[in-house]
Amino acid sequence: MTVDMVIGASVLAATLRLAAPILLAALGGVISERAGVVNIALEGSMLVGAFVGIVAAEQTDSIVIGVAAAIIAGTLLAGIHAIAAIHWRSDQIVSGMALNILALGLTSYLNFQLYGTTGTPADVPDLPTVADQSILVWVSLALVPLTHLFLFGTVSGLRLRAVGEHPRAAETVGIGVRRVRYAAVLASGALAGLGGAYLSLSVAHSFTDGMTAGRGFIGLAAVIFGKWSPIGALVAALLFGYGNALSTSLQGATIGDTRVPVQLLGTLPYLLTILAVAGFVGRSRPPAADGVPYEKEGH
Amino acid sequence: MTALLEMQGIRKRFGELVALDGVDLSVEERDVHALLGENGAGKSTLMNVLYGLYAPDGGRILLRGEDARIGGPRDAIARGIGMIHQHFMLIPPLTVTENVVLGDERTGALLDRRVIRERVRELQSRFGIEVDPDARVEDLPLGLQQRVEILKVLYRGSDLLVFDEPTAVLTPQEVDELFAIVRTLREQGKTVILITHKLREVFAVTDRITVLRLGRNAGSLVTSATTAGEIARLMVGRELRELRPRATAGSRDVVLEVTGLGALSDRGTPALLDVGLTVHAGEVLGIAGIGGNGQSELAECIMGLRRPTAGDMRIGGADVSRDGPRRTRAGGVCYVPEDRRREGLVLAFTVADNLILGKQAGPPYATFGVLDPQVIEREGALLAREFDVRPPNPLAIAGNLSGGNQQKVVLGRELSSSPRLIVVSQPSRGLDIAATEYVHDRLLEQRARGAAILLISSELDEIRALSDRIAVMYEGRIVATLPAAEATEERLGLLMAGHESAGAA
Amino acid sequence: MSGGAPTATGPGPGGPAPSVRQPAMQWATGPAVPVISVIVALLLGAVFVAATGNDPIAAYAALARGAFGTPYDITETLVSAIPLVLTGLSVAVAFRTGLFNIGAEGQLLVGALAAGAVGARFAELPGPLLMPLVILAGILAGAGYGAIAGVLKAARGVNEVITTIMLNYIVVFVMHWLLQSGPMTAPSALGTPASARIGDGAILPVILPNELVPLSRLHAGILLAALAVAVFWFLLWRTSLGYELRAVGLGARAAAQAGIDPARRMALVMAIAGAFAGLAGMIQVSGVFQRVFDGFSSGYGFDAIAVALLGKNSPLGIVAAALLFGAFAHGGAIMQSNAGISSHLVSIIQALVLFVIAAEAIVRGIAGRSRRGRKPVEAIA
Amino acid sequence: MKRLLALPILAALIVSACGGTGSGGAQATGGAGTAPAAKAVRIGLVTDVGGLNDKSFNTLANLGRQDAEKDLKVETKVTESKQQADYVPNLTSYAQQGYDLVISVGFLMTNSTWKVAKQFPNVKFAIVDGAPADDAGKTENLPNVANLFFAQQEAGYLVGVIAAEMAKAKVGKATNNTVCSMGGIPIPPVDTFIAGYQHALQTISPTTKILNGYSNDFVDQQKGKEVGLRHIDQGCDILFQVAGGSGLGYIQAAKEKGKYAIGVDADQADVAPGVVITSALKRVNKAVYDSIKAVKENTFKSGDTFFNAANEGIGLGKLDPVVPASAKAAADKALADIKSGAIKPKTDIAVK
Repeated sequence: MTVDMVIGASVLAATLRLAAPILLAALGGVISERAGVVNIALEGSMLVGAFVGIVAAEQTDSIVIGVAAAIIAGTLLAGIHAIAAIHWRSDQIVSGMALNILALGLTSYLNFQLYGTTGTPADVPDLPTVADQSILVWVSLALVPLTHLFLFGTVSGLRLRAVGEHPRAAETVGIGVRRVRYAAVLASGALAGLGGAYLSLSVAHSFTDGMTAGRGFIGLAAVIFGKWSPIGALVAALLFGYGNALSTSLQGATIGDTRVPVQLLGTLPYLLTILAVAGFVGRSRPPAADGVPYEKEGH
Repeated sequence: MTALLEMQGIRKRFGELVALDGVDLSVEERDVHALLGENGAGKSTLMNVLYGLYAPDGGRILLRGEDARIGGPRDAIARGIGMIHQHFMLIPPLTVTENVVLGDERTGALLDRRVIRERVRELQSRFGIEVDPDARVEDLPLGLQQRVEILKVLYRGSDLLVFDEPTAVLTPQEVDELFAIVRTLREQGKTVILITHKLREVFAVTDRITVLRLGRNAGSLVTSATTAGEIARLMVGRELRELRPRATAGSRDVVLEVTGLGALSDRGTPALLDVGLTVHAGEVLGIAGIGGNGQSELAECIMGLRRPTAGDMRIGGADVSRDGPRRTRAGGVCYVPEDRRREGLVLAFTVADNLILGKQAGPPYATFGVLDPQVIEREGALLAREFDVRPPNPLAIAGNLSGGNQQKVVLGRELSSSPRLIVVSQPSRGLDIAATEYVHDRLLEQRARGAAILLISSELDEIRALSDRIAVMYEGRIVATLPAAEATEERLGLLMAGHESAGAA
Repeated sequence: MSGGAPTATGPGPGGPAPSVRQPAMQWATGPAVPVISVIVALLLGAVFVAATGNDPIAAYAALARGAFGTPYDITETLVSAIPLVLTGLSVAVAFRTGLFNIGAEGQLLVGALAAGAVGARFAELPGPLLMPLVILAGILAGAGYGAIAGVLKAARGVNEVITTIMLNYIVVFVMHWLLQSGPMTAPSALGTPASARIGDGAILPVILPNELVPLSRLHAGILLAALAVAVFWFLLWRTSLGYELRAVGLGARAAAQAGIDPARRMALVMAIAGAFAGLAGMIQVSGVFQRVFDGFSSGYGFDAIAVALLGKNSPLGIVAAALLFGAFAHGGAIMQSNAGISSHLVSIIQALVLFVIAAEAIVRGIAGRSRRGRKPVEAIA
Repeated sequence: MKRLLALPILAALIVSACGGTGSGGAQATGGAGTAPAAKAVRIGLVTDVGGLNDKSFNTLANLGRQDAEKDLKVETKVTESKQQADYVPNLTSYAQQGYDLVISVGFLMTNSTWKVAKQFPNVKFAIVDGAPADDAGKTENLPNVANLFFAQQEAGYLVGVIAAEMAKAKVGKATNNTVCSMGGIPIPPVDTFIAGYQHALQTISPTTKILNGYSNDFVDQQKGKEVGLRHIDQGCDILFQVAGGSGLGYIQAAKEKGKYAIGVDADQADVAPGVVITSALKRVNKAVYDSIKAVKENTFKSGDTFFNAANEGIGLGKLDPVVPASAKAAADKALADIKSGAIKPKTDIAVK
């Protein structure tokens, strides 16, 4: 095991690459949950974003349209969750899970219909890179202070937090609780969709069934780990990305004369997360009305 | 002159329950108007209709003679109606300033904290309302939180301010300060509706009175031309009882002895400092004080729910400082907690299930850990009847009961085991007069039986009505302990506000 | 006291106060909503199927025939439902205590690994000795794994959602190692990563004679599952511990002041939840595979969340929901082979069922009932 | 564009229009609509949990099924297995309905096929990548089961020859004399490819540095790509993947960093033209097609059938123009040597 394997420049670069999609999902989760809606359909939003992004980019030959379409697709799926969670007061977890299954089924089905057995064509346009990282990595990082500023420095952010903490109080000062929640859930879907675009358009340059592979859920864990704050989410996503980077860079490493089994290296990001949460993060308090459907009284 | 506000024939029903059955209300401009009635009379419902939180099923609202449709709080605010809610409508983690401006920030998209802080400061100085604009609301005592509510309403330029039971959580001094604010408001041209069921307050500050009973008008009065007796008859439909004279305390055996007790609050700040007290068998020790001065922590320490950082506690001579709630209760201590809906009851459980909370592990309800549902239901039915829970159905869901009946369930559970020490916190909060009387009777019955009672209440009337001795808490300390006879309202009020010298007088 | 005071309930939000997840009978007393939900979802699914150019009637006929058409198919539906019942109980018991156990998947895998290891290591032991040992291994391993999340929650306040998600992944990789190139890897011609075969005494026998239902795989695990359902019900509604768990779930502060330590109960319930899931893993190994295959679980523990919520965390509801999912699992394959419906469409229909059931409000409208109480989403945080 | 046909379907779904008119939806199972001719030969194909769209042996097997249906006028159906517990019932279902041949795709089904084939001695079975294995895991040849084996190491060897020649001669961008591979997980069907690959490298170009890694995954592209970037960081300029969807990420890493990649199973030249220099073909479609044909023509043979270089069961994919003629010649020679038995590619991996 060498130092380069643990903190080398390539490991750090890999950390950023691996953290970005989780960060985007987590920022979405922060916004949604700060407004009081648990959106576990982030995974689904990512997946439809990844798929639609590829389809749109390939059909129009425009990377901009591809990314935009991914964002819209993620937003639309979140919109269904919003209607269910806010309008129908569905159980937010069941609704989110249903949408995740739906997203997987739908994208896999359409992927098969569109690209059959050949797979995504190779001529999908490229996303620009800056300093050897996809532009979307930098976008995701830039979104951290922006989300922070939005939540804590703007009128809309103030209202959004109010709605997530005490929707009835917000209602009494004339804030449309449902409207704010809709906006927040849609925004979370947009961010997750962008995360999907990053995966398909930047990382993979193609779509494969179920390619988000649970990143939406890891993003949700990052929300809690980061105590519902954008900066906390960044820390969590980076830690997780680092763990993942290690599980690649440490392949072939030995302890004494024994090779570390490659499969066990796969546990690193998850172990690191548990250790960090148990060791440093501990108790975390969600927004008071998180996950609780809001119903106007007397109507 | 037309009235500022006319509500005519307002109807509102919730499923089976008719909450308002054609209620009228007429409020003159620049008046302080009392809206009186027992709990469940429909006062809050009427005001929620006015504020647009409930859509009425019938009737109409006129503002300055014109038909006003109020579809929601936004409409109400736009028409100059402001509401100071009984359960504060504040967002705990936000600052005072943020709470005041929320929903009407007037700063553009970015929140300009400097500008809004200035605006709140101006408002404060104009109406003489003191509170740190940068404090987080969750760190403020209730009295100050109420001021934030008033600032919120004033900030929105309301002309008609509705106060929903504003004094429930205040000390006498705070009540006086509040009324001073109300008078200032009137002088500044505002109109005030004061919802209350406390007659003293009606005479202290109001001009006119509307009394509701069971969702209907029971009478309209001019304050200066009526008497407490008349109002009370209209409210309750009968005469009020006088406070009972107390028998002198019986035995002098010390049941609870607390010395040098210290504890931290949930936030890790000191909540109790060197607290010492004793309660004897057959005695009620009242703990007076403004909420948030360590009373809750004191009760929790005694019950073993909070670990003391210093001092010790003995019950019947045995050291209980390190005991958890299970051991403490096993030693014959029972507890009527402050927040009955969250601490006293599992609202989603049936009455019968609530009646065995804490006793679920042993006979007669369980043998070797297996519950006996028949015994639970039978005992539940007995207790429900004995403690006058209505409906007396042991399978009713506790959350569906009224506040008074919920409290009866708690009392039924706690008092039925003949405890030697009873810790009671805010036992009549939110209850109507009849239910309050019931609770007081039951506590005095226990005292007569020889139980030691530690009564924590921010209602001075209650403290003075029940206690043999009264200790006053202020900022985590007991600043004085007085015999009930010497505890005048003024003296207690001063002590509660931190004027320790009053104790020595 | 002098009577006459009004005892009318306060003017709350009206109607029945917050809907309560009531004991076993809730599903039985209100099956209209879930049943209508399933119907609405199937209609929506039909639109989907038609939109893709297939015949919805043929599709559903194939689904029904696949799931229930022959005694054999019914037994296969049951075989698919068994692990879902048990993992559903796992999720539900945690929900009842106010915790969100996303970790049933991991607990199931650990249980399977333990059962597989014990069943193979002591393969020579006779059944009466080996079977209890294997059952115990599955239950204890699952319980232990669940307890990690519970203890971290109790001792350090760590949100169980994070830990259970992470623990799920960890066991997957450990399983890869154990079965691909680790100590449990079978030196066999199976071609696939797997452990050695468990002893005959560790195999749950098929319970229906071959003459009755030829080829049936319906194994004695269904009895264990039925027993587990009964245990779940008895534990929650007939024991002091169950009472305490429900009290913690519905009112942690009230429970605490009554001397029930919520932290300890939460730690304990995660172990109980893990035990149910671990038993599910053991049953799959002993009843279906006779060894542990790498990646044998297709996400039973995740489907279980839907099963538990669909079944309102009640015993009968969970059984019904698991059967529904089992029918989809087995019938879906027939739907694909016989009606030519893409397997992805099967998942889409399954998603629609879930979604419509979650959106109870609309369905309640159809069922002609008023709905007021808000449904608490428990313990996401 | 044919695939655009599906877009109106998507739109129709979104607006929930009833009675959609989409017509392009039924490719999943070609035979669903055709009326069975009298005594038509019926074939059922059961995939493993990878599903039809795994772009690997399930996809290829399905391709073989579709070709057979077209050419041989047989009736075929397919079932995707959603979980491992479904193998037995999915196979049983076809057997119960009296299908003539039931094909299990993938080594995951060796034991399930054994179980079902024992129950239905009159139904023929074929298993891709394996032989029936009894409950103890011991192979047991059954009279009604054809075992379709592939010599993956031979395919690996052939692409290894190309890589070795290019590394040795520093052709194009392959300047570092370092060659890599990545598997999904370390199991025999994966590792045999890599073993042959490494065998060729060590034989032809002993100085070439060899690296190998695993993505621990068959789906996650990012994980595969990270291994690829790591390998490139360590000097690799030819990257061979045996990792399904995850492997596409490995190829993408090569594409992004201007390196060469080698595909697997199917011909992956189209995935990244100019990057994928060739592919290690494993013609599962041929195996499936051949066994269907055998049933149709009553020449079904149980027991082991090896698909290898000799019978074109494995082979070398399309060569990119960058591959020099000398490398092609070397590969051709290696192919001949393998056929003749002069070269026996190793099945044990040398550099882990």
